[in-house]
Amino acid sequence: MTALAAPAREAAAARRTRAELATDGVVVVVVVAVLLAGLSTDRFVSVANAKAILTSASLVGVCALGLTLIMIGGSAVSLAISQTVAAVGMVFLSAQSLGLVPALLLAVVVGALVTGVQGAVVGHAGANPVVLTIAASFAIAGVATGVTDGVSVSPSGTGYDHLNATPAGLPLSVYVLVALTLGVEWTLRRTGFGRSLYLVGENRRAARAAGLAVGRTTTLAWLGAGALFAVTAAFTAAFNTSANVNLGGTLTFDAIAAVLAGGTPITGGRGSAVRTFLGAVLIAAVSDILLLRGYSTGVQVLVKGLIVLGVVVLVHLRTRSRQA
Amino acid sequence: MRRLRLARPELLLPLTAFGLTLVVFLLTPTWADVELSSFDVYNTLQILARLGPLALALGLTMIAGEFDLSVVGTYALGGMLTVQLGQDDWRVGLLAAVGTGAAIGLVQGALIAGLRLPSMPVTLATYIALLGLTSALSDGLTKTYSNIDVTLWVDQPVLTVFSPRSLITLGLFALAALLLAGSRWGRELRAIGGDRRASRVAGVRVGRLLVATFAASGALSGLGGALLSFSLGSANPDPGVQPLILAAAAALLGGVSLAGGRGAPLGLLAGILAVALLAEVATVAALPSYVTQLFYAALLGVIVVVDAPDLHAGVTRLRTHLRPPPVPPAEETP
Amino acid sequence: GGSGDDDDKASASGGGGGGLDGKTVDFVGYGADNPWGAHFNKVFTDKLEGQGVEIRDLTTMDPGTAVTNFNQAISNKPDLIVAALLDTSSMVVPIEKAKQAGIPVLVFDGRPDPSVDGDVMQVLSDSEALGVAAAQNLVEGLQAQGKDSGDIIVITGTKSGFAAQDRMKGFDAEMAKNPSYEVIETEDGNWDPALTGKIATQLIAKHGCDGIQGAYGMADYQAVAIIASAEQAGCQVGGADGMVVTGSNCFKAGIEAIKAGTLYGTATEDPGTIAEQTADYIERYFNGEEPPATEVVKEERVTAANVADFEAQCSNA
Amino acid sequence: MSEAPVATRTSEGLVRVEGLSKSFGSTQAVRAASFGIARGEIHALCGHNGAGKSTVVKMLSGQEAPDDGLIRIGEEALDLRSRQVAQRYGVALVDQELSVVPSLTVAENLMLGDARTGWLNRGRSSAARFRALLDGVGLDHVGLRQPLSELGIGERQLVEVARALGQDARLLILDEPTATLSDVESQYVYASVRKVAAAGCAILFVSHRLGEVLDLCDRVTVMRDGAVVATTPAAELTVDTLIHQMLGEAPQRLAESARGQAGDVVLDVEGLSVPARLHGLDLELRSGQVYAVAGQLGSGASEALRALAGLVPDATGRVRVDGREVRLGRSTASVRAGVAFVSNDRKSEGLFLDKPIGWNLLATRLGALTRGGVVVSRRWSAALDALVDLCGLERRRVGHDVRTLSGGNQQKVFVGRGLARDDVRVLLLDEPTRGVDVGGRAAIHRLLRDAAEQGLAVLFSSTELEELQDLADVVVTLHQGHVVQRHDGPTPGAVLLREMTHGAFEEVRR
Ligand SMILES: Nc1ncnc2c1ncn2[C@@H]1O[C@H](COP(=O)(O)OP(=O)(O)OP(=O)(O)O)[C@@H](O)[C@H]1O
Ligand SMILES: Nc1ncnc2c1ncn2[C@@H]1O[C@H](COP(=O)(O)OP(=O)(O)OP(=O)(O)O)[C@@H](O)[C@H]1O
Ligand SMILES: [Mg+2]
Ligand SMILES: [Mg+2]
Repeated sequence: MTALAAPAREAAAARRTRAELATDGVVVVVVVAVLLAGLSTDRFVSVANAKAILTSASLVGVCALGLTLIMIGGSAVSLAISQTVAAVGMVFLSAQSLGLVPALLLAVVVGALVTGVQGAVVGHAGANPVVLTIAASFAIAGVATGVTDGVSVSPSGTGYDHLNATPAGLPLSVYVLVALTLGVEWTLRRTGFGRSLYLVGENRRAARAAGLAVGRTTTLAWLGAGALFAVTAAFTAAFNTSANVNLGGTLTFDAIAAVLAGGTPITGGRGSAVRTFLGAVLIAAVSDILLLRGYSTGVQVLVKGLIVLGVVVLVHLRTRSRQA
Repeated sequence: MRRLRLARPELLLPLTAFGLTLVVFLLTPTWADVELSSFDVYNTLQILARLGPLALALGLTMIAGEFDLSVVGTYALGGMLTVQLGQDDWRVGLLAAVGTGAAIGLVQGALIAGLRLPSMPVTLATYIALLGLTSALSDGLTKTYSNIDVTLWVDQPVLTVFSPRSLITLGLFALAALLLAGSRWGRELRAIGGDRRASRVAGVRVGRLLVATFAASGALSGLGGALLSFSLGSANPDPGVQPLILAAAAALLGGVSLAGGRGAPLGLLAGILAVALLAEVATVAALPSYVTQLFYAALLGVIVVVDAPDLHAGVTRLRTHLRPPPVPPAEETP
Repeated sequence: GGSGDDDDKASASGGGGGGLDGKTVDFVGYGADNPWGAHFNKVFTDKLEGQGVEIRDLTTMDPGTAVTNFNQAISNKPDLIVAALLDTSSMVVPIEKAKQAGIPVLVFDGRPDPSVDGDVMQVLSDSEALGVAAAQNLVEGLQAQGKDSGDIIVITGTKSGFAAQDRMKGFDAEMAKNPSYEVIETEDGNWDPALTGKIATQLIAKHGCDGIQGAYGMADYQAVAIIASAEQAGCQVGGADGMVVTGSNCFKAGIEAIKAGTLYGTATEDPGTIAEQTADYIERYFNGEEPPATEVVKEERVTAANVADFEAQCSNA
Repeated sequence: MSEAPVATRTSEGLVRVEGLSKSFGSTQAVRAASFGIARGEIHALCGHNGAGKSTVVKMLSGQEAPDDGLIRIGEEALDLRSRQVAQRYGVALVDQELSVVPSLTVAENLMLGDARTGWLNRGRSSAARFRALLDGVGLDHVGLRQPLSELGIGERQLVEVARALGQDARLLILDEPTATLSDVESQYVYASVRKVAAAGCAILFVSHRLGEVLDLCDRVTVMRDGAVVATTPAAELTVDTLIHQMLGEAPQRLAESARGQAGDVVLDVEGLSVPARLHGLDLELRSGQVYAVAGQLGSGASEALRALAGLVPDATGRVRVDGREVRLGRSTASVRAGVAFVSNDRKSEGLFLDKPIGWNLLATRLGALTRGGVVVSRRWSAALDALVDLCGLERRRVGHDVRTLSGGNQQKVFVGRGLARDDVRVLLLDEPTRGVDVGGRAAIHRLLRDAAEQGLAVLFSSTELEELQDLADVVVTLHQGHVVQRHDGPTPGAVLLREMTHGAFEEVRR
């Protein structure tokens, strides 16, 4: 009580610290730099290019939303995203004969289950998520290869093509990304599940002692993540019209990069869907600028890595300044 | 109260893993239609040489409570630099790989220690960036190393089962074991892995130690890449994630705890030998690659689940509920 | 087992008659996690095992593991090693070791490094012909639309492999014959459909629908990804005035696209055909027929005109 | 009250801090603090929670750089940039937070940061010295090669004390070294500290146990809100005057009349056991009264609370809340039955340090604040306002992260989490006022008393006699996992102490 009455605490509390201002400054400078680089790049500023950026952010973005749930819940990352997407993509295409909606539902259920099981092990048993998902990636790829003999799965119907629709000139996946971003953000902010997830992510032991359902919350987060991976899988499979174990490509690291570039710390307890969305768009925009300026894939990947590194450092400095 | 030293996980796990895989290896002829020969030992050691430096690099940082995902990036870059700069003189290539690796480790270590950043996101970002850099350096192409004498030399059989490459790798493990067991480095490495804040308060030079560990990790990965390039006579800009996964499996089998603070180089060696033996069994028995994949999945899955802290609680709870409550010892009742 | 101490056996021309029964083949092919490899392995293994050949499966998609496996194969002293070269240069030394150990080696699909060209038997797919076919498809398609000139984008397979390099060699040579058509972009799609789609989306945004008249996706699944990107960007594909897209090794998805009119054409290099021919080569070799050191699989250009003929052949992967 | 005349064993000042200041962001933790410690002097540093004691300690031990001011040891003004530099100048430290590494052995822990242990490991050369150190703090039953993780929390604390003692320091700083220790164990620490002081070392001793401060120390420096109020010879102080210096007012103890009337049975425990730690605890808790389980470290008192909270997987026994059986071993089951638990480890098993005060207070009652899984803002803010007032926290600060509070105020948030909840029937608290100042302690005691009167069963554990006597209506003493005695109503401290330290064995014999 005495401590709380200390006069020094009073005013300054709401003021921003110098470190916060500095990190904000850096962010502003970077955004301006990206904009300038974009403006000075031929054809960057065009409706078509904006559409292209959103399109290329959309599939990674939906995956990254799922990973955001996992990361906020304190289970670091899943390294099995690519393989999950590939396997679910196969399921989606081979279920086309049932019709689009049943196939989509089936895909979401399979994705949620495959990922949810891992989440249950992480949540209830406290297994290390990084190693567990490495194991899962091997298992999923192995089973998928074993079942299909490595042969690409072709669609058993044509319903999937609706996912390639472009209402008002924008691919459906962009609308889906925006809708899901808002949905996930709302869930995180407004529901009891969202708040428990932040608490579990920040301090698992404390959450358990406080009587929060740690295992259930974690499992739910992973189930949600799996469902979101499945949405990406359906769109990717529909886009490629065939699926094999390599369908997921580099999605795992792309999604991690997007979440981290959005400023969600890997240690959990913080983060938001909107930030992840922005992270995905930032990476897509920078890659786009580099591509338009004629840089090779290697340089694009290099810059992606540096962006992630920069954001990680900035976010950390900012959080620490808040703790001080 | 004192438990047997052997029963401690940093010894028990690697010894069990090595023992079991050795038995599996020796029993291969009974279930697969093959003969074992000294070449199989040679090949096992070649696999060890390929993964050993990575496992050691990863293991050291894991003991310190960090996780250096960038090892594979450094490995790729080291291999590429070796090939591109070492065409005329292998020493230049080797030096470039090891030096660059150490420098990358130094920078990462300084970032992580100086700003007290978690290592996972930093090394992940570095990993992505290094793969990009390697690919940019080579234009995305595999580069050939034309000094075939070096290629032949590093893999020539020595004493039937060894090669210079595997001997170098074994030497690295011996050196690390000596350093960690014989100096305060080992103790302090485990200390900062076990409780960073407490070590700092106790007066351990946490920052310096972390930077040195990451530098060592980088140098080892660079060296691993260089040795691989010498051996393959080429450098591939993207080695994939398989080396990382096997190195991580080796480190975990080697008794290193994911939570940090536990592990020793000789345990790591046993762990990597176990993984190499398994890989050799898969090769000798000609298992299809997806079966091998499933096998590694099962192995890692078992390790990580057995290591899972809350599972122990669950098992204890279950056991307690299945058992009738113990009668309090009569003689102690007041 | 050792590598270098059996030189006296080396000169024997391993096959030398005697038929296939009981012969051992160590097979260091592509892993089954690659669809092309999966189908190849199935056809190849079924055919030879049916005739009593014992095949040891050392397949993998990891170049480093491939070297280890190849060395293992040498120590197993089979009658023949059959290998695919994931990484051409890293296989040079192993091939030389096999030669010293007197074990014959057959390389399929992609060619070996020139330094060991004479030391192995080869059943190759004709990558240059595939590139030529792709260029012919584009030129033919554009001319059919009445366009005398046009801008073309290319998204390749992994640039570090000979397969992609050789295809580009053939493609560039053929395009050079028609200088009015210009290749304006060449990007590395890494044999990855998702990456290819992403790059295509950006390239289309960069140049606009009317800035690109033709596109080459090095494998059908890449060409299909380009088509999907173009359609999502609102560009017309195929038909009287749309973008002309070609692939160059046929997959089921490609055949479907040709039938749908969005893919102008492709070329064979389907795994089944090469597997058949490789197995056939081995039969002839073990039967002492001394086949030529290098055989090239005949590659066929596929367009809407002849797609029916290739539908079955191309629909296995 | 300016600085009192120095009355020390030697008059020479060895350590002096002059005008030391330190701010964290907008919080000024220490303002221009000055005091001196003589060679051979045991100097106490007292003050309410958040007064800035630990911050002074951190600056003296090289963990934080002062914003302003000087630190002199001997005649030199020092720049203590890091722990290593401070150690080189002879500053040894027992931190407020337990600072030993569980994954190392006892001997390895003693070696950490020890300048005399060189770069090379030379076998057993230091074994004899370490053995003597351990024996000196009463750890003669502990082996040097035993992993620290096998020791209890009090034993670990003693290992840390032994490490600091072994560094032959010029200045030895102990920041609440006895907070986790029982009175018996604390005696070892006092004896060791006296011995080191007698050898000429200057000692800075931080504690909230005012009795021990006055017994042990030569002079007392009191801080309030970051500033030094006074430095006074201990002989001139009584507990009351010391409290007056610290708070500027005398705290109210709960009056005898405030003792509660027993209501219905809320919690009924039969034969609660944990293998090797707790043997057959029977307990009946009624509403309106505050109960305590008392015992030294390792007595099983903590274990009993943790078992009731569902945090001990191998606990057995029969537990009923309001007559309904509770399954042990699962925290969610206990919570559902209406058990709330406040652990003794608020950092790692308590608070969400990087979340706002509001989130921390409401974390345990998310269910009541949501409808159909969606948080109802109105309920959220209403519940928050009520709690903040109840706990005596400032409304203005509810949005701030808990990390920014002092230890005592963090503890209030922690306790507050279990209060004013419809679904809670039993409140379990392990050392509810650990590290809390006198004022905060009285406030927390009042909260608990009120909770009991509202019909909750309140059970806490403590090792401190004063707290047991102040707060508990019923005290159950434990020794080595067995119940010794149940006391209803006021009990002499000497009786409690004897039972806690020696069990019932001797009594039976007598
Ligand atoms: N790292 C930090 N960041 C922000 N504020 C801090 C930090 N450390 C201490 N403070 C603040 O400085 C003030 C003094 O804290 P300090 O820990 O020195 O108090 P104390 O006297 O040791 O209290 P206690 O008796 O509770 O341990 C408190 O208000 C605390 O909230
Ligand atoms: N891991 C363990 N295995 C076996 N016995 C243990 C273990 N940990 C502690 N003990 C023993 O169990 C008994 C109870 O230990 P514990 O420290 O939990 O008591 P406590 O409830 O915390 O006591 P206090 O009330 O003083 O806090 C002690 O005798 C201790 O030595
Ligand atoms: Mg303090
Ligand atoms: Mg206790």
